[in-house]
Amino acid sequence: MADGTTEVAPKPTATVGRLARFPLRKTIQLVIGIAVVAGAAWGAYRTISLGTFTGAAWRDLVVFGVAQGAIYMLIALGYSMVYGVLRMINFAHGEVFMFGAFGSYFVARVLNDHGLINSSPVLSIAILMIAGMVCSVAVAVLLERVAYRPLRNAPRLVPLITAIGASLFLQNTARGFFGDQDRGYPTPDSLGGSWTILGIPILRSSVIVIVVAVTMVAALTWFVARTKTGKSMRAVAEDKDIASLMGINVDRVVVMTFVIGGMLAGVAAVLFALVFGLVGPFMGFVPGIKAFTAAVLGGIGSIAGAAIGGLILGVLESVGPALFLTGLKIPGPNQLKDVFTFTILVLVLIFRPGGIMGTGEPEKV
Amino acid sequence: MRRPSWFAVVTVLGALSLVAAGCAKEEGGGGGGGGGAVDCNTVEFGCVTYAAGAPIRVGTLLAISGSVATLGLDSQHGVSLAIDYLDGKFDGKPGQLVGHPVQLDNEDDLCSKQGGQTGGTKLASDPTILFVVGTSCSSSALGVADKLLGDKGIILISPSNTAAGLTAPDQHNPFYMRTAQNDAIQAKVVSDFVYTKLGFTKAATIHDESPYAAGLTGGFKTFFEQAGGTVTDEEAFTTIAGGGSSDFKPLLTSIAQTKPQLIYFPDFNPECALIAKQAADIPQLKGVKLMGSDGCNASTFFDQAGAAANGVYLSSPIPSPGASTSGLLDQFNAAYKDQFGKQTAPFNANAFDAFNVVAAAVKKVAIENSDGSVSIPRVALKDAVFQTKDYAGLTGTLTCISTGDCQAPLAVNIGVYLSPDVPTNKPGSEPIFNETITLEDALGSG
Amino acid sequence: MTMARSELRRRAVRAGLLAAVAIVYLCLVGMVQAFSTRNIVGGNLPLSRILLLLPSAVAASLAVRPRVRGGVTMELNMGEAAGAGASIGLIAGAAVAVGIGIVNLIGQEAVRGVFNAVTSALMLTLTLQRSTVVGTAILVALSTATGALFALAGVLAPRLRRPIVTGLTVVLLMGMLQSVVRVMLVQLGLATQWLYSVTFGGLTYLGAVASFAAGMAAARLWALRREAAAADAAERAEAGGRPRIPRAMLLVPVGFVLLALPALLGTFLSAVLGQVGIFVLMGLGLNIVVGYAGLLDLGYVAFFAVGAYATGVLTAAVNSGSSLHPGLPFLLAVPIVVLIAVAAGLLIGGPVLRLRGDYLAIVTLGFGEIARVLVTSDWLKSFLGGAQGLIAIPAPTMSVGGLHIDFRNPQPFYYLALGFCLLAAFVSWRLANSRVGRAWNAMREDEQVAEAMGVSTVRYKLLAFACGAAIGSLGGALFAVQIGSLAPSSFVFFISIQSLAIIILGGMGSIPGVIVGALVLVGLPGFLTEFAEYQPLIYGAVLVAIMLYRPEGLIPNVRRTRELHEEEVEQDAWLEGVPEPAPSMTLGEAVE
Amino acid sequence: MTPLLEIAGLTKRFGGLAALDGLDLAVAEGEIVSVIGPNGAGKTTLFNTMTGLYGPDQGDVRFEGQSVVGLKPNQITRLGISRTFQTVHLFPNMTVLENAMVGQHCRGRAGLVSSVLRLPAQRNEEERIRDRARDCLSFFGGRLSGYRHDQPAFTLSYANRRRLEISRALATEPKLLLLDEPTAGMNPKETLELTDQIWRLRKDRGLTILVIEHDMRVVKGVSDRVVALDYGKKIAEGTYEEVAHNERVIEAYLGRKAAAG
Repeated sequence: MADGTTEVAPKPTATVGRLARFPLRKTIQLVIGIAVVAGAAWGAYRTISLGTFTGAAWRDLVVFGVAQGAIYMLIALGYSMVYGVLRMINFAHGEVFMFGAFGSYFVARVLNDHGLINSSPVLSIAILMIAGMVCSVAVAVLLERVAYRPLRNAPRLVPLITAIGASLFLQNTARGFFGDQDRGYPTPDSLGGSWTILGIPILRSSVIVIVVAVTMVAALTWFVARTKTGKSMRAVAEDKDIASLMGINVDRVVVMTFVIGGMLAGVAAVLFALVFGLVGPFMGFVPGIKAFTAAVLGGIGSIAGAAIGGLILGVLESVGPALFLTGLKIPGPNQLKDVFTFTILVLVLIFRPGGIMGTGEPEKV
Repeated sequence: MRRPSWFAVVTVLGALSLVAAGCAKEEGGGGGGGGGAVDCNTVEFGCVTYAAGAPIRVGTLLAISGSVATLGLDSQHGVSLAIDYLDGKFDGKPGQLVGHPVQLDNEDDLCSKQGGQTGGTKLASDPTILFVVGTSCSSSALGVADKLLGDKGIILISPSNTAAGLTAPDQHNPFYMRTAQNDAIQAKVVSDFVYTKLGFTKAATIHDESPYAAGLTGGFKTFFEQAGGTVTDEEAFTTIAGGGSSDFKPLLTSIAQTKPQLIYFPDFNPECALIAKQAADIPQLKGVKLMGSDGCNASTFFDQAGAAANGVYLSSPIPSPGASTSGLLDQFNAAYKDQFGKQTAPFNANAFDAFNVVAAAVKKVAIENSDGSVSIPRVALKDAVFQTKDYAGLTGTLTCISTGDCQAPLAVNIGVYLSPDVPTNKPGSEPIFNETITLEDALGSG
Repeated sequence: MTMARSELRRRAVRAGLLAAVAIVYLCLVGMVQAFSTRNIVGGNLPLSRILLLLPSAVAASLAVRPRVRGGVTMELNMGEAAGAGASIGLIAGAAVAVGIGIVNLIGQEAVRGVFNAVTSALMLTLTLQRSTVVGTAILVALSTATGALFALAGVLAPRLRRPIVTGLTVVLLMGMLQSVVRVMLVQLGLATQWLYSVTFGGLTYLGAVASFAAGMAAARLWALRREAAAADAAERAEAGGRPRIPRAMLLVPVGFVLLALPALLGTFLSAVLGQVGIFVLMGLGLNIVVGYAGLLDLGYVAFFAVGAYATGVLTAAVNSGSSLHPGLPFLLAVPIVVLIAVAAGLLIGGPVLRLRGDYLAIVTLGFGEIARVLVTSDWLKSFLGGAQGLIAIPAPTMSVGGLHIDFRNPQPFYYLALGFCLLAAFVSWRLANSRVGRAWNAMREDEQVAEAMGVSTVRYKLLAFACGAAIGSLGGALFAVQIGSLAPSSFVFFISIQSLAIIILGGMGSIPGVIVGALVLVGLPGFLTEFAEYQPLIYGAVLVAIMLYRPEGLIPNVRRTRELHEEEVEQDAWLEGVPEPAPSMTLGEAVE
Repeated sequence: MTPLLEIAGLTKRFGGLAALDGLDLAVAEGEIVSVIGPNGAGKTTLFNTMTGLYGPDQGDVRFEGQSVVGLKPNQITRLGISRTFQTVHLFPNMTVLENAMVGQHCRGRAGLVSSVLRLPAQRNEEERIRDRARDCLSFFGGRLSGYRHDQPAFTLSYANRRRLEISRALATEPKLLLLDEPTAGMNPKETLELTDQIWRLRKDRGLTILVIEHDMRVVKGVSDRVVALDYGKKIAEGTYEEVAHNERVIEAYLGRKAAAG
């Protein structure tokens, strides 16, 4: 090789600027974090010193929040499981929830016509749960088969955008099918009123929601840890290719994941409908987004994370506006509760990018 | 074959348009005519001229799709019945106006600014549109459709806009008018009811971020505080369809801390029903009365709220009592049921009146030309509508005032519903309170 | 080679069933009935009937397309095609017939308790306004015939098929756009009665024939032009020269058409184009964030809101619902609006620098919601108008030689929007082909490696957010100008989705794609207002369909296409056995 | 004279595991140093820590006398340290030329405004970036030149991807080049070729090179000096012969194998 064919580029002697080492990003984020926390603390201090809220009121707010959070928790588990296995956000999970509610609604109407809802509430709730689960599972599996499976190896944005499209499509399909007016969901009269537990009066519907949600989380934890299907799910979550080399049928595991996510969504849908007495085509969107936020907040892919994220979100939405804003004399504090939802999300992700229960390690090169 | 393309396409298009132009000049055009006092060629905004036998074109700009379709379609049916009644009878066959059939061009206001803009532009761009009945939602009209159409001299008359701002003197567009009642009246009556009849001095309000609800709670606050009451808490929420939550318990608990005697929530369903239901679950709200408005007052409220609807006060503006004695209202209701089924919103009669008020004015100013065509000067038509006085409409005796409110003195009923199962307490039953006032009365005191 | 009979049967049944599902879906979702009043041609062909036959037609013509199996092309002859098409149409028609039967068996009321759209009006539409039995029979027969006809068309040679398809499409479009075209012709002072029927609203038979002929002629001319262009290109390739007409010259006629449009189209179409312009800006801005830098932003509506509200507040001269009304002139306000938007972009970008993909999506979605909540809130009511919004936003005006131009009027507004769009497109294009664009690209492909190669990801992410915010805020500013008053309900999540759908349909990273996407997704619904109700449904379907069948979009960006078909290209390359070039150095040199 | 690179007491822990444990290393200008060691010895962690991907827990990395600890990867690249990756990391959908042009990024200045306005300075710079990128690609002769410039990177063969990665690193105009297993996955012929090219990198371009390598023939062929790591510690240093016969090194390799077996 002849010399001089390649001209040796002059080597610039770059030097490190004075501010080069200044951790700009961390500083910005720290400042934001401190500002938000300080603002919240100041608001809380003012609210408490105003003293408009009684202790009973705070207690009630927390209980309402926990009940709402339990529903978020159930939906969030569906997001989390799919994410864990496929690394994709099933944006349409809220619609899976909505179809579950409609499925059970039509059954509930029949039961109500025969007076069963009030004469044997436990049996009818069980039937409704099954109906809700069947419907949600059917939609979830169909969704996976038609919209997601062909895209399993596509770049990550592709299935996410598909999921957003599917969400919009399903939502408006339900609107076309069932009309856009919300429909009243028949609820057993015995579900009204409250029980006193440990000296605290708690709405019966709230108690049922919390109990069912905790049971489902426990069952799911057991399922994933102990059963064969659960173990293969974890294997697929670790590495799809290796799992399939190990003789695991990846397609089957993915379908199972959607089935379980759908079942949880179906249960959540029936609980939601029983608590609020309404079903409608847009009912899935907001709980879906909130549950999705809860899942990310807790650490997506983790069962405990979804549970914790759901609870935090529920309580924050319930208590937050009253606690942080009343004292600052901000009008219409409850209007601003979504600001809390997403602010806490940003804060958590700044300091723990993997969510509360997630791992914060950067990806390895 | 080098470059046939562009030239050929352009040539073909040019030829086509020439053909079209050759066929032109059959309709539209100047119209020439214009006898009498008005010269169509010089008067501002000119005249609309319809050839002999050609239909008079009327636009509607109503919310005919989506979740608010019930509101817009209901008004559209009211307009259709008005056309039916042009011949003096409800027989399902359209009548004629000044010797011409009437053709409707139905546009959708989408209950939004964008819808008002698109639909308004479309109607404003059609020089053969005589006037427009619309919009359904105040936000579609305010500063959007009223201006777009007004700039072309086209009347926009609304059957269901209730926002006070539309006819506020500094915002009113000269070609805008409405037959729906101004929210100021309802807010005033509700305030009178709460303060005088119930004797309450502390109330809280909740609005749903819609201009309608925010207008009513704002108006209520003004009137109630003038009377000497206190608004203890003003809350708001995002509707479920708009991305809000179904859980109102935290919000209601917050309100309970300010110890109101009544909560006023002039919103829509399902939120009204949810608020009524969940308020029953809050122990600290025991004894606190609930009050909704005509937005809540629909059959869905009773379906969804169930037993929780018991004891909720609901206001409902109705046509003034004198109107129904003519028997026309009964005929109208029968025809509506016959042709379109159940009435889905309370504004069909207002739509009927809206069309008729303008139609009556058309009869006054239309110029019959010698060739059988008819010319209608736009400004004269507007002026004629504003001169409407004591017109016997379905909703009462209408008088138009200079800011565009063409309304009868309005009665607002306030009913309380003890149980959804008791038929006498269904909406439309005997009110426990009613007050009839005019807009001037309401505004004069406010 | 012809196809095995069993395979043909399988394919026909499959296509028929798919068509059946599509028809039943369209009926139940309410679309068929919603379009029953729009007559396309005469009084007997409303859009609803076309919609009923469309799935069979599409399924039939697609099912008979030649297929390549194992390197052998399998074609159908005319008879087979007609048979297959007829069975597809029959299956689809039979499905509707079964549906009608079920409804009659159970009772309409009961079915309507579940499916809202099953009304007596729908049943009448399905049975073609006749008695149940006769109507159903006619429908099935029509469906079968349609299937057969379109299957025949499917096996025609392309040079015959294309003009026919184009002609039919033109008739359909002219019929669907009846009110728009009519108004346009009236404004130009042209006659319309020969084209559109006064009684039915749709095309007259003469009009239909003329439209069909025009469509055929256009298709033929286009084909001729293509051939000429191909011949030209071949010639050029032989000569090795440059194109005879420089590309830049092509811009002249395009520019001329763009300038002439408002005068040709009239006010309403100009207004729709103005709206398209607003969304072209939104698309271009989001394209920088998503298409170039790969940061999925689901809260893009935030910048739209910032642009609109900032413009509204800054330009208002009287109390507009905001206590601030400085009354700045529009041109002075725009730079301030852009600066505010850039600040907002940095504010949103700052905290999310470390987040990737899905996490970024949810956080930005949250920011979009926060923007909506804040503009609606009673808290900021005195500045932003709260639920009542802002009103009385003045339109920018200009006086040229005594001529007073009000930019809220659709035609002047079109030029304003056009100017903004050209500016944004120019900036996007220049950025894409520069050091900045390369850095974004590298970052999108592999963030860590890009950083290791000297790209400051912090800086370029913030830059992407800032550029996206600036362009999006221009869209918002135009929106404020066009509408003249703002309501918070205009700033919802759907706007973000709309912008995303535009760049997905057009092709991520592609500037012409954004324009086409906006024309299709914003322009068409603007013309067809009764579609408004189904707009979200159609958007959803478009997003899914594009991602499944053509992820690179209609007008793809080259690099994106590679990304999405990486696997296939790799396989192709392997199949073709691309040879490695011989090493440039002999083995001897390399050995010590 | 201070060495070009000076590493003192470098420690990096992941959880309880020390991937680097008080490592000291100095590289003089113009040297080619190989880093060897069994899997998990901390070789790649060393590279990642040097290039700013990880912050060290203790110790210092000095380049040309100034510390690079706390700098971000892009800043370190600008100072003149560039690298390749153990598993190839190209920008697969960008063309070969574009890949190399990204390497030139840190030597340019054109920003938003000049890019949009396409000012003369920016045009010259673009021209320069293109020329230098071409020049770097031509280092491998015809393999990455000509029609290959416009091919997307993912169409390249495995060996060519490795070569492109080296070209891209060269395009950043480094003084110190870090090569992480450059011959992994190459056939013997290609390996030989690359060995020669590593020599040429120093000869033609005056680079200082730190290379992680498993193939002992390559290590023998290129190294002025060899450093052996185990458990994040330096266990031997010297010429190839010295290190290859060092008992601790042999034990480290064999011991692992025995344990694994």
